[in-house]
Amino acid sequence: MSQLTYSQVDHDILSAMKSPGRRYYLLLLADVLVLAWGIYAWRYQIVHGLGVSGLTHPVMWAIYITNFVFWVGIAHSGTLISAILYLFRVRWRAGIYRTAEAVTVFALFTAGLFPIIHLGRPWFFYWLLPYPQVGGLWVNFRSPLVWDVFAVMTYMIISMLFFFTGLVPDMAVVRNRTSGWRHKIYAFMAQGWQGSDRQWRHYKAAYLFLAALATPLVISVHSVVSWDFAQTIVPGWHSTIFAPYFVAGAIHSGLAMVITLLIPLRKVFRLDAYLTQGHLEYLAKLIILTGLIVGYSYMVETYIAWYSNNIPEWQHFTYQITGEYAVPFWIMILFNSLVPLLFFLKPIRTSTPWLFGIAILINIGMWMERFVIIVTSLAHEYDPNSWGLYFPTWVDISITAGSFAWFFFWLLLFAKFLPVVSIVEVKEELPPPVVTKEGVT
Amino acid sequence: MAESNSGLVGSFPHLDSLLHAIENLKKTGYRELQALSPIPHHAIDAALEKPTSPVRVFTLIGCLLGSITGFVLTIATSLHYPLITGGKPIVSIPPFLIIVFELTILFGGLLTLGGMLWNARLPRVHIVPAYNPRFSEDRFGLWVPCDEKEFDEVTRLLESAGAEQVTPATR
Amino acid sequence: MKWLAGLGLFVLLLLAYEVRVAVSRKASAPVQPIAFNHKIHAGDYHIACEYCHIYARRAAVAGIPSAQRCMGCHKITAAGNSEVQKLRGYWERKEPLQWIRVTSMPDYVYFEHWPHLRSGLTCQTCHGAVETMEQVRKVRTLDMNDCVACHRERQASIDCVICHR
Amino acid sequence: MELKRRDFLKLLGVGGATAAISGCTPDAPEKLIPYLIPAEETVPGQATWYATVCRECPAGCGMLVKTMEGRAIKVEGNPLHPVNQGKLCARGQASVQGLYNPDRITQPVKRGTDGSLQSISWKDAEAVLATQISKFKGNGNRIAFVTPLLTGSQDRLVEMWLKAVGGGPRLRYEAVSYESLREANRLAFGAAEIPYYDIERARLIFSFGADFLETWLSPVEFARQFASMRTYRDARIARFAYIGPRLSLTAANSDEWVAVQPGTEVFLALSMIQVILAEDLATGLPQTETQDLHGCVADFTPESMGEKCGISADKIRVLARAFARARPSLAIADGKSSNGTDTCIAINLLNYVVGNVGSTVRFGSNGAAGRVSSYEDFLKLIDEIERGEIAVLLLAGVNPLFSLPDAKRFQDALKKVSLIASFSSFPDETAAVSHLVLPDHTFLESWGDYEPREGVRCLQQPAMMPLYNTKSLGDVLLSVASQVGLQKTLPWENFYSYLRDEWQKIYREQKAQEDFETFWARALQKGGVFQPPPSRAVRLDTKAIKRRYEPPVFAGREDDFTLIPHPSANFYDGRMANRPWLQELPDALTQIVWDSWVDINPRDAERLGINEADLLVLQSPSGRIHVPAHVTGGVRAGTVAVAVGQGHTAFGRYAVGRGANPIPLLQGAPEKISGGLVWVGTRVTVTRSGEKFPLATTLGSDRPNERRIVQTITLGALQQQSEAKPKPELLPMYPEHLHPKHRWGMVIDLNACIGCGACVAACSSENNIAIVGKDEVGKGREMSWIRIERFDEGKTDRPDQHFIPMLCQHCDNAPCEPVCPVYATYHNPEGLNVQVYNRCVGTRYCSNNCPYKVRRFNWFTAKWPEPLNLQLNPDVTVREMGVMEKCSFCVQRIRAGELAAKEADRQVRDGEVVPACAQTCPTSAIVFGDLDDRESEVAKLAKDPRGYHVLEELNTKPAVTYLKKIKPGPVEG
Repeated sequence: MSQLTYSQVDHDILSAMKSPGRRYYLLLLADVLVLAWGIYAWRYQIVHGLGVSGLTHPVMWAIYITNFVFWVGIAHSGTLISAILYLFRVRWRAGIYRTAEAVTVFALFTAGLFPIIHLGRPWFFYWLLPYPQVGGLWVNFRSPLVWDVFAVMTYMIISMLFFFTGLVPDMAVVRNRTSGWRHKIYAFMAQGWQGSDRQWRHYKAAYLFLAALATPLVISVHSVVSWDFAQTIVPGWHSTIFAPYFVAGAIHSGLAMVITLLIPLRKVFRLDAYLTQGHLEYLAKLIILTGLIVGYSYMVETYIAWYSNNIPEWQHFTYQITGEYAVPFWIMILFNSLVPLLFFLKPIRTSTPWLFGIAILINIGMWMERFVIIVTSLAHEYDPNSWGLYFPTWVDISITAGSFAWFFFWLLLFAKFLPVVSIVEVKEELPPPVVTKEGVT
Repeated sequence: MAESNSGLVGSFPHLDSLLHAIENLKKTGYRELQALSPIPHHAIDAALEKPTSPVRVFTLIGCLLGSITGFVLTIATSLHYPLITGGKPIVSIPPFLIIVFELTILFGGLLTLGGMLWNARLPRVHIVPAYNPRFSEDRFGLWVPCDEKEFDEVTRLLESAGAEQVTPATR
Repeated sequence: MKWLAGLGLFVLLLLAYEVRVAVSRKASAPVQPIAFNHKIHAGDYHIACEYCHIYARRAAVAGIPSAQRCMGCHKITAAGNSEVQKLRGYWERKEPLQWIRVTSMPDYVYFEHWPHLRSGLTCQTCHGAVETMEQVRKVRTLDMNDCVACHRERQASIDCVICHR
Repeated sequence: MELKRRDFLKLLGVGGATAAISGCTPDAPEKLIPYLIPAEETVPGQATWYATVCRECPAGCGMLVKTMEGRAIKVEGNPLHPVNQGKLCARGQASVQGLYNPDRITQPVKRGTDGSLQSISWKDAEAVLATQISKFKGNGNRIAFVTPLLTGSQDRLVEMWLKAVGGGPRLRYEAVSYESLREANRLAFGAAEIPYYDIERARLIFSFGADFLETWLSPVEFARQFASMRTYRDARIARFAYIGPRLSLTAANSDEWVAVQPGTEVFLALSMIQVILAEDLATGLPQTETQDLHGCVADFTPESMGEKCGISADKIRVLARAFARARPSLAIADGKSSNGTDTCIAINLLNYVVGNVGSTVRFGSNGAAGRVSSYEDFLKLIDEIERGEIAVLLLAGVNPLFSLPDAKRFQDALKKVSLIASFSSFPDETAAVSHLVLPDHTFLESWGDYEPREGVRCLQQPAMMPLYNTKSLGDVLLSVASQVGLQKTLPWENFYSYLRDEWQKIYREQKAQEDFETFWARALQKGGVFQPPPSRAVRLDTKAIKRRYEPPVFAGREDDFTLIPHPSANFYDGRMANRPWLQELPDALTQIVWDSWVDINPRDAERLGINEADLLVLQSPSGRIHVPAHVTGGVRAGTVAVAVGQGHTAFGRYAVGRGANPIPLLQGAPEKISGGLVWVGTRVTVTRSGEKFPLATTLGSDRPNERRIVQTITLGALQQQSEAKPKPELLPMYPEHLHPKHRWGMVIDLNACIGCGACVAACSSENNIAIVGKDEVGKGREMSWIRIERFDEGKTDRPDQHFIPMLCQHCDNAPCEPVCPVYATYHNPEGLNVQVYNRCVGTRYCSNNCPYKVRRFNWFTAKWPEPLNLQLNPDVTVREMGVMEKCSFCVQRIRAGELAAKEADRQVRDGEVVPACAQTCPTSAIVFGDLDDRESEVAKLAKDPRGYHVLEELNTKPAVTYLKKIKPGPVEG
């Protein structure tokens, strides 16, 4: 990036925010239509009852919770890249962290809906919040679902803090380049930023500490989510490895999602200079790591199921690999732990089509992983007499589709209204302009 | 600190010339300097010899507050309406620790932000006239508070350091 | 910032809602089909509550007196009174009276009068000094806060299943 | 109590009556509507009980009806009644759904000339009948009267009336009847009656196709006796073998199922007798008789008979010796094949030679079932109708158009009748062809009496005001009689006064000290007048024994399948098919609901390429039906079985168009000797229709999968371990929590449980369990709080069925509780696992974490079509859409018991609080009580050496202890 100048950076990145063309609007329209359909399906479910979904006894949780876990997982990579890599002073992070963080925030918007969608009486969802309720009864702090409420809420708030804080100096840049109502908006978001040394000093401090807080948080959130399952006695759920297993899986899927989004982004907005092939390669390498961890977790699960000599556990495992849901299971094994190993080959991890394709597969695989964990375990629990199967109905599917539309709705707005690459941090990576040869140290 | 309202703003295309200017001005006894830059740079902080930010204290307080709230909330509410679930004790610390942890992070984050806003005097409604939009792009600014009779000297110092333009401005 | 405001707003709405419920539980005195005056009956003439609300001491519900019981006295007593005329009208038409409920519990609360009376509470504890009311009104919210507070105070059970089945 | 039902219901605010739980939003002002005139015996919110007798089948069980604010909401067995001693079967429990059936005929209707039905007033309806009667009065038996089995006053009234109007013939029609049994008794012992079978005393029972735990004669009584016979006393347990081609629920409860060729039971019995006599094991027979008998059974050697029946000769010997040695033993048969009477005679002989007659088989009690008119008589009636001799046909609560094999012929014949009057309460097939329908009350609304056997006179009193504009049969007959000028002979102005006069007689013969009114009041309270069954000695008529014992004959092609139609445990002869509870009560052996199916042996299925739920065509010489296949080893190869009861073309929304009725397949000729219907005498061709027919079942897998949900113990092992060996004490995970007042708990004896499902029906009735219908059950969304699980430990062709009632275990360490985010479920101080519906937000997390899978979720808002909603129990919340529900140990009853105790300021007595399931369990397999009370029965039983907890290894510490099922193994000689 050394050939770039500060003003060049401004120009390149801001040009992505020029008023959009027809293709963009068509895309947005299509997205909104799907979203509307999803909302209709949800309304239908609220009016007629959860019975319209495929949920049943004994499979009381299915793809709503799958989606919840999936989206929370997606969120994780954002924080990983923006916070953890920041603490490690990883220089290549500058180009991609803004997008990754946006993904985090929007993924959480989406994830946050599902616990409400899957409630039998969604109009009482606020009973899960800690506030003094009539009768002096509070929430049950021993329930993993309450841990979820706290973890996800905290995670959402902190990520947004982090996201908007990171935006402020960039907003100042945009503010100075725009006029009219746009100027007003960006001026508001810039919060009167003027880049004085004092502002910078406190800003950097705050940013550092937010990163330091976000790092343990992100680990905790998916651990808590995993405990929704691990804390139960359900064969296939009750497992000590779940926390690390889920965190790795989360980052695995998150990275895949980031790649899936970055590739079109840099193409459309011509940001090759900022989101280089190198960046994607780094991500691919990370995916190798997480893929290996996930694969290892699968193996441990299997081993424990056998070694524990616990009949329900073992029967559950054999059911997984042979039963009605064997296809999702094998998809999950293949896409999550085997396919990513292709990234060991440099030609593959450096070719955009391969990257894109494999990233998509991992997304599918990770969704299937959650589906398999949730549904197969519930379908074959302790009492053979009440074993049962789950098949999604149009409602489940519409709502799921709607949730994706909801996520991309926000993402589309983000791509147009905010700088998809952090201007300031890119500049920071450039050598500052100097007269003297030796520069400034 | 009693800041006088009149002063000069020098605009530098290069970082090192800004740093020279700061050096020279400090030598001649101008201490109340303020740099305006598109990026943060440790060299600037070093030159201006500003103390480290107190935001960390806010973070610490926030975290402590969070943990205390967590403990009080979980334990007090459980005791208020004691209901046995799953044979577990009414006050079961291990699960409560999760709440404590999350609240620690949450409050920590919120106060960190608060600390930043407070110390950086943000959000502010109007921007100082001294501010030049290019300071957000590729120019480094240095604001020197001084009264008319000092203008010439300051201007000379700035330009000698390499300021491409020097304009009078009020804060 | 924005979202903070949003969250705050939401919490406010919640509390507002809870308050609204509490308030609406404390309904004002409704107008009854017959302006029955408790002050005269229970107050001036000292007729015991359970003379008319006959089931209070032995059943879940206190019971609203049957038209027959009213007529028991009012065949003669105050027969001229306009309200009593109304009553007679109902009685002769064999048309059941339709009183407006003043004190009510949600459907999912199983309140039983008699255990409360046996444990030494008076009607007034919950219904207020009805013998002084010309028109009966609700004096307590009788929401869960109210019930639980009293139960705690008297070391009565606060086990959920006592009221919710 | 001259009060309209309306006034009854004009109730002062009965808080929570049929309350639906809702959010805490304040509602529009409610109205409080007091009585105009208060009803003496009702205190709002408190139940009033009326004793009556169950009339859903001829068994005549005593019944107590719980009414609240004038609505009958629940029925329970009458503890004082000698037949059922406080217990009821699922069908009895469902009688309230007959009363509140949404499809009842609400008033008299007349069929116009165009065939359309017009509602008319009672006056007109009776006028129509009266004119016809007076028209044909007296001129030679032009008026035929068909009633179900009536006894006592009702029966006499019908007789008198018919005689008065000079009518006839009169039939007591029951689809399920016992002609062969009665006839065999007449031939063998000169006693044409149904004797009293003392199952309780028998040490060994052979049932030759008699399903006495489901439908045979008096199932509730027999179930109770069976359980007490099977109890493990002084290291012994009585044995039971079932002989017949089909594994019925009764057979599933046997030690051994001997699957003989259909219709060959007679030869098995005879060869057993041969063995007994040959080996000189007979008891109490005069020498001459022995030789005599031996002479006539000499050539029925086990060898020759063995392969006729399809079992080995040794087996026969073993059975014979066992039967002779176990004293007393008991053999029973239902004789439903073409040689039914022969079979029953052989059984009589078998009982006779080992001296059971007079001990476990006692004559003299003259069971009511013996008074049923024979199937042949009905055929005679049809002939008369066809000959145009019958002008007026009165049908009271019978449905021959459903239960006759050749219903078509009957229906055609009916065209010759000028007036067909039906007294049916429901729009059944027969009512659909009647010219005039005069709807009768259901038995819960009307006066009457019933005498299941001599000495047991039950009074039937109305538990509530008639729901609709109906009128009891007796009243109609009397008023018609007066209209046709018979006041002299039938002077009573209504049935009630007639009934009292009749009971005056009983009063006199009782020679009681008290006056009649007191006697009457006591009879009403107790539910009747009960005396021990009289016993009469009988002598064997040896002539009768010297006879040719016919082999069974079958209509249809030789190589076809023998059809075994059998009355269903849920629907009896089909009269119960309009009760949603019974439709949704899973069949005990298949867990199939809302349908009928055909049982076919795996080997046959394989041969014909038939898979589960293939829609099959059953073709017999006389008819064909389409019915889905259920592949099971529960039928002998070469036979197929279909339950009777479904396949109605009219009978209300719950019955119409469900499943198929096998009766039309029967060839319909009466049995030669007894004139009874030959049930097992038709062969059918089985072919695949090519379609699939989805059957809804509540069953996931009936394979134990090593989960050891049901645990059994062999007799040997049980004899070894005298008392429970102390369980290794696990280190407590958490500090023990105490139960200051009570610790409610339950013990379920799997050795007593016969899997009948009465508990399930009772629970539905008590706890307002919603009915969800076939499709939802198919998805696994049934709502029942207690279910009978069936595990099959046998090989596929030799099932070994075990039953276990599964309900909320109210665990001390309940996994469902800590996962609930809002405390909607928790462990209360009395050991209950409480579910607070109005707090539940519906995360369904608790259900996921419940290893017993006993939590049920309200996927939709439940609906109760009018007037079924009147049955709802006001003491139990009606759950809203989106909340979880489950067994509460009938917490409403616990609360009532505790408050009662508190009022009397004493402790709750053991047995004072009884949940609905335990209350009705015919075998008393379920015992409930306070585990903390050392003296309580439940506490004692919980320490039984057979005791175990389901999924103990999960350390959930359930409050429900199961007692292992005892497996004595096959019958030994």
